[in-house]
Amino acid sequence: MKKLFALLLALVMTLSLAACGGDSGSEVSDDGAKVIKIGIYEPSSGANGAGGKKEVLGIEYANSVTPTVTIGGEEYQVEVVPVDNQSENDKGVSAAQQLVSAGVAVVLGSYGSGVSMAAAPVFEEASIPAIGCSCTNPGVTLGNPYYFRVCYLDPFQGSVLANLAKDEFDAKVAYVFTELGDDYSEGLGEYFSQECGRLGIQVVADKNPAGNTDMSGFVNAAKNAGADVIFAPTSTTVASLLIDQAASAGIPLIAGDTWDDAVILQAASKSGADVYFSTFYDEGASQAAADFMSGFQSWLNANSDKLSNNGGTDTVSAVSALGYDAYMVAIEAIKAADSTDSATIKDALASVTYTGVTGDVKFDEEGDVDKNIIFIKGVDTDKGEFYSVKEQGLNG
Amino acid sequence: MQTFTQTMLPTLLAGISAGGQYALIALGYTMVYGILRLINFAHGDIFTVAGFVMFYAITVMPVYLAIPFTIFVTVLLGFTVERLAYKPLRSAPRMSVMISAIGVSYLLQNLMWYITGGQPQQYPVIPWISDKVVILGQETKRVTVITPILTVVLILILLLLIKRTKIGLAMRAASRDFETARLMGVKINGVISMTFVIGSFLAAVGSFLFFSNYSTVSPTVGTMPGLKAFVAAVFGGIGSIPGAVVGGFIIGICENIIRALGYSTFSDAFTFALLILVLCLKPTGLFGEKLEEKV
Amino acid sequence: MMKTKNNSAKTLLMGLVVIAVLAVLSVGAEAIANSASSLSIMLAVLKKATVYALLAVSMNLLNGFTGLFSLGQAGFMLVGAYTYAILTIPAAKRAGVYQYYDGGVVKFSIPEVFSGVLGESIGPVVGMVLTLVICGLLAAFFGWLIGLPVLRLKSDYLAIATLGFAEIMRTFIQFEGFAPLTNGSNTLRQYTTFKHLYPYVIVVGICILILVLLINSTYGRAFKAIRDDEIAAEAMGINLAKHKMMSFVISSFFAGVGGGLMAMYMSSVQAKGFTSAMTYEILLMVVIGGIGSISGSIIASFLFIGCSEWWLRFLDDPANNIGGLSLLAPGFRMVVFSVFIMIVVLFFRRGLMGDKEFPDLFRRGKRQKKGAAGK
Amino acid sequence: MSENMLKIENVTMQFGGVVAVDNLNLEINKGEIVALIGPNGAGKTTAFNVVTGVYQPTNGRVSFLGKTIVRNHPQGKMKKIYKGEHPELYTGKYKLERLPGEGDEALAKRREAEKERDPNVFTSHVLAPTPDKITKLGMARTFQNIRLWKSQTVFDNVLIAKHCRTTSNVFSATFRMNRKEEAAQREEVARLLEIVELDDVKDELATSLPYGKQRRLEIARALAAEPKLLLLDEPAAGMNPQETDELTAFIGQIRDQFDLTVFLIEHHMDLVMDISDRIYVLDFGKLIAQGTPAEIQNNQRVIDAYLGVADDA
Repeated sequence: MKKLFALLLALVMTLSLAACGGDSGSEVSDDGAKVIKIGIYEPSSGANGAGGKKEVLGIEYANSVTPTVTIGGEEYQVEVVPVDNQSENDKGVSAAQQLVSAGVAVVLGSYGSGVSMAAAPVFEEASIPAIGCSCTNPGVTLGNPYYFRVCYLDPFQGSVLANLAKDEFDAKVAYVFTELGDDYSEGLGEYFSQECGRLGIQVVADKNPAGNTDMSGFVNAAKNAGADVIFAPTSTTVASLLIDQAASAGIPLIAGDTWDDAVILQAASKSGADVYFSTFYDEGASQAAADFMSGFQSWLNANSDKLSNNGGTDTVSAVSALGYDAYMVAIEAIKAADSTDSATIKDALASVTYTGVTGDVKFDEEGDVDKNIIFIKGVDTDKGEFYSVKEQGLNG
Repeated sequence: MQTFTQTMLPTLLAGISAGGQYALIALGYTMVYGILRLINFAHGDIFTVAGFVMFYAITVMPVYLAIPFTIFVTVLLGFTVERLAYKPLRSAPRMSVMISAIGVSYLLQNLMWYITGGQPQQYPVIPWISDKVVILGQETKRVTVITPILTVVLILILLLLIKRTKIGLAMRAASRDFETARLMGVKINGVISMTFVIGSFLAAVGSFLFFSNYSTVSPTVGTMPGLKAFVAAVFGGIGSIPGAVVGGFIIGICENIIRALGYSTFSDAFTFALLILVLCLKPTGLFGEKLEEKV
Repeated sequence: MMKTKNNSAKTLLMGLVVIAVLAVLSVGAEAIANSASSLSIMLAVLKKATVYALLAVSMNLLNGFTGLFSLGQAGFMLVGAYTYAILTIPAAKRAGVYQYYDGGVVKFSIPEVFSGVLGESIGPVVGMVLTLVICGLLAAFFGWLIGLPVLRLKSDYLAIATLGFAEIMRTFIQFEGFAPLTNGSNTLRQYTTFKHLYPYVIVVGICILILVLLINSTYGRAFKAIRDDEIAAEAMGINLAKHKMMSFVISSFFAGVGGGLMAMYMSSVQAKGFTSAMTYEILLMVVIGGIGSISGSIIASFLFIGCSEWWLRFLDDPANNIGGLSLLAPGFRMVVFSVFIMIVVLFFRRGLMGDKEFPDLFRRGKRQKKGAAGK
Repeated sequence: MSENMLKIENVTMQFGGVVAVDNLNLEINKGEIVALIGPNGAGKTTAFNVVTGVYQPTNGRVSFLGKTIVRNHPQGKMKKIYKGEHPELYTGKYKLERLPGEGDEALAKRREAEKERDPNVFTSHVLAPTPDKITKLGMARTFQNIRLWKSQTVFDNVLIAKHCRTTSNVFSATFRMNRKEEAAQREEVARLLEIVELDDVKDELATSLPYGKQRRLEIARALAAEPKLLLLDEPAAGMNPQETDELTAFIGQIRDQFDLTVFLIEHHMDLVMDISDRIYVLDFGKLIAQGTPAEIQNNQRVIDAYLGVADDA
């Protein structure tokens, strides 16, 4: 019995080896059209699974809008290859390698800076350029020549949010609540606190240990510290736990880009919470943005699977917009390179300019975009929808 | 007094409330351990499943049906897990059963990811217990106040069940000596199933209280409370019902005090350090019985 | 006949030959993997599985050979991984990595120091290997420290205490106060790593060879005696405290080395990744391979990593759905995988190899033949 | 006068409120075979466990080869609930009484002699070594319910017992720098297995042996630890008369061959009467008789203990 079992396993192993050998980066699709592959390196499980899926949706929508690209006078079909990095660094490396195996020309993603940094050496080794959508940690592009990104960075975001606290709430004391062990959260908290120091806002900081679900203690601490605002750059999971508690204490909440998510709407609706967050995208900012929203929503509503991946609503998340822009930038670069060779595309990326739904994209030498305004949105708890508050920049 | 109600009272309330929830989950661990000598690693996940079942149930039925339905499904799940994953290993070494429990936990988590897509879900509002009440000038949810009371009531009922009924007698016999109890005509499998049924029932009740307070269900949300409840069970002396309750409250309150003092980084570490300390000083916990191996 | 003779010298030699052969094979495998980009995933899987083989064997030393049910593996790996990363980030890149802490408190990189002394070609390698040894030593030190109180505990209490220890380690790494050293919650990256597969194979091969030699030595036999019957072992003069500690510290050492290699493989480390789930995975590998079988652990780690990271990935892709059922969706792979594990745990309780080793499979056949001839 | 091998003085073992061994005093001299008998539950195995370090006695002292190895006095909660005798003897309150007509010099000499045997005789020092330490001093035992290492072969079971005599450390053993020692040990084990006539099954799993051979193997394993005193806990349990006879001869044989002293617990009276030089009888934890086999056979209290006394009241 046992031998049979072992034999069976060996068989499975060999077969799958053969199978994997078979589908090597075929450049011709079933209907004879030439194909270029774009890899989607995103989590669809793990801590960031929900956010990752929304980013994937934006990319898939972009793919449905622009399914082909012309290279060297020939029309190429663009095939997106998604892979799940499970929001974990050690799983991410093999996921990235999987994309390399699949023969992709460009990679988009990931939601979560940690996994992006983990995969950077893999992409560099294979000379495949990667375009981050919403990974805001400076470390993603810093020293990684093959990593680009279409969003702003945490130092800028943190400073802007501190300015928001000053301008909107005239804050004297800010309670900074971050997630222990999460580099995004702690990094953004750090930049916020630094700017607060410059603006003369007193900072009281605290951290939530991973897996803790009891937020009442922290809200009490904020109250006792006399905080005017709570700055909580956390994941949506922690956010929805926190919102309820903060609402009962009556302290306004400020958060980073992760809060632009339907989950926040659900959590904040009817709670009376005062929620503000920074985001990458505002449908009212330009015609392109408005078009994106209507197009994306009708695309979502036409497909129940996609809708459920978006959390069952057609609320547009900023990460979807970033995913869309990243895809479009990749297409522009492929056009500019006029080649399917990833190294050539990487060189072309450096000089691409593109006006996307989240703003203008032009990469600097680190591979970052220069965005000097951040959209601030709030939650209308009665209507259960987001509304634009303002565009916030830095003061002086 | 003013400072007490402002700073200490909310902390204590949160601590007692958390403690009550830990206690309810800890009972599931401690009862199973008492009889099977098994750390049921899957218990925290069963608790999470209860949260999801309630979330889905409320979309198709009214609250007064959804609550019993959730309890029923959770109990059924506990029963099934025991039958499928633990019963076949009855004669196997203890380590195998524990590994099976870890496997079940792994499977349940992955299943929840697959089914829910990993979206954190907003827990439905259960009327009355989610209402706001004011205690000594502090506004809080009614569930915070109810949790410790309900916990104590449930435990008293449980103790009565164990001390006064025939199945309770059978449980006590089985926890003393499996083989002898079997020889004396105790239906061991029935008793074990009953233990899992009661444990899962308490986990379901715990999930109502827990999620009403913390409002979001995600596949891994039960892991930490589960682990801490287990620590509470060990702390109080695993196998002992009053021990689990005392352990739950002590850990809940300590944690919140530490957080209030501004050392939240170490609140989890403290719980585990406390565990190691207790195990070293009194390896069988506060109320645990000493088991000597016969030579 | 074999047992009464002292054939240990042969074991050592055989082991070295096997490692050499595997190293050559891995160079070949790498060449194959590089020949077509579609096979590059194979390289990542082989690297990771090689590292996990060491982790699984080191856990097996405790759980399988000494009968100590410990769940602290992730904690020791964490120590190893951080030690490695902290000591090997090139000095020039430290400012970028420790972006909030002025480049951190450690200002040198061991591979760089050695390349200064021994030259560019072998210096870094010596430095990296030496750093791996330091990883092991540090993890072993923590093993000793935690072993003092917890090793007196019996099976499940030990399990939960070591699990708790791993959580405590994680908290301390993330603690703000140590951040100039550990970079707090932030990722450590851009450190020096092995680029090819064969150094992994050689390092892991040597570590496993040492473990095999240990297990077949008089001390290894004493460990097995403790596993089989503690009371009898103590009555026959085996000092329980000393031998359990020895096994625990040695296992921690190799878990630390494994952690260092893991850091290399991941090319970035962050404390939040080293959770109890990681320990459970390694435990499951040990169980699938067979508790008490080194070759089982090695085979299982390759199968486990291969399945979870490569062969089953197609299950996650809705595009592969056949017929009207839309079962295949993200997450389905892990469901299938965990069902598969449950089947092994429940119905193949002794795992792939039981407590046999790979050579035993042939040896047993021989013995049976001999027995038949005798009759 | 023959050399003293084991001396148990005032040993009381109390579990909670139950006194399992009550003020036991016995002595075994070098080369003797001494049996400890008594009805079930008399505390025989408990006495063994105290001697071998498995239990720490509540009170009393055990010396081995003229040196104290175990000593204790009631402590903590036990101070209050102690039911045995001489609670003061090992608490440091012990004083040497002057014997009638004894001079100062003789007293001092006696004092020195006591100190020689137990340096802590006038203190409350507690000695409670773990069983392995006691085994290393030269004592080895077998178990009532056989405790072989189940997954190990017959050969390895005996070889592992040699581990406590290895001089190599873990590094030299791992890197095979102890080849000579290991080879010598293996040779010795092979010789031992020949003596106990188990060499033909040496590669079998220990648990696959028939019961009688498992008992023999346990004795061989104990011998491998190179003991001076061998403790056998019901070695003939479950054996038929023929096997018992063989065992009787075997015990005598190894005593002579290995220059052993043997202390055994046994229920088979034939065996006990055949080979014992002296017999101690325990009942309800108390020593009720001691003497040669002939004396014990005719002791009324022993007969009563075994057969039960008619209750007149």
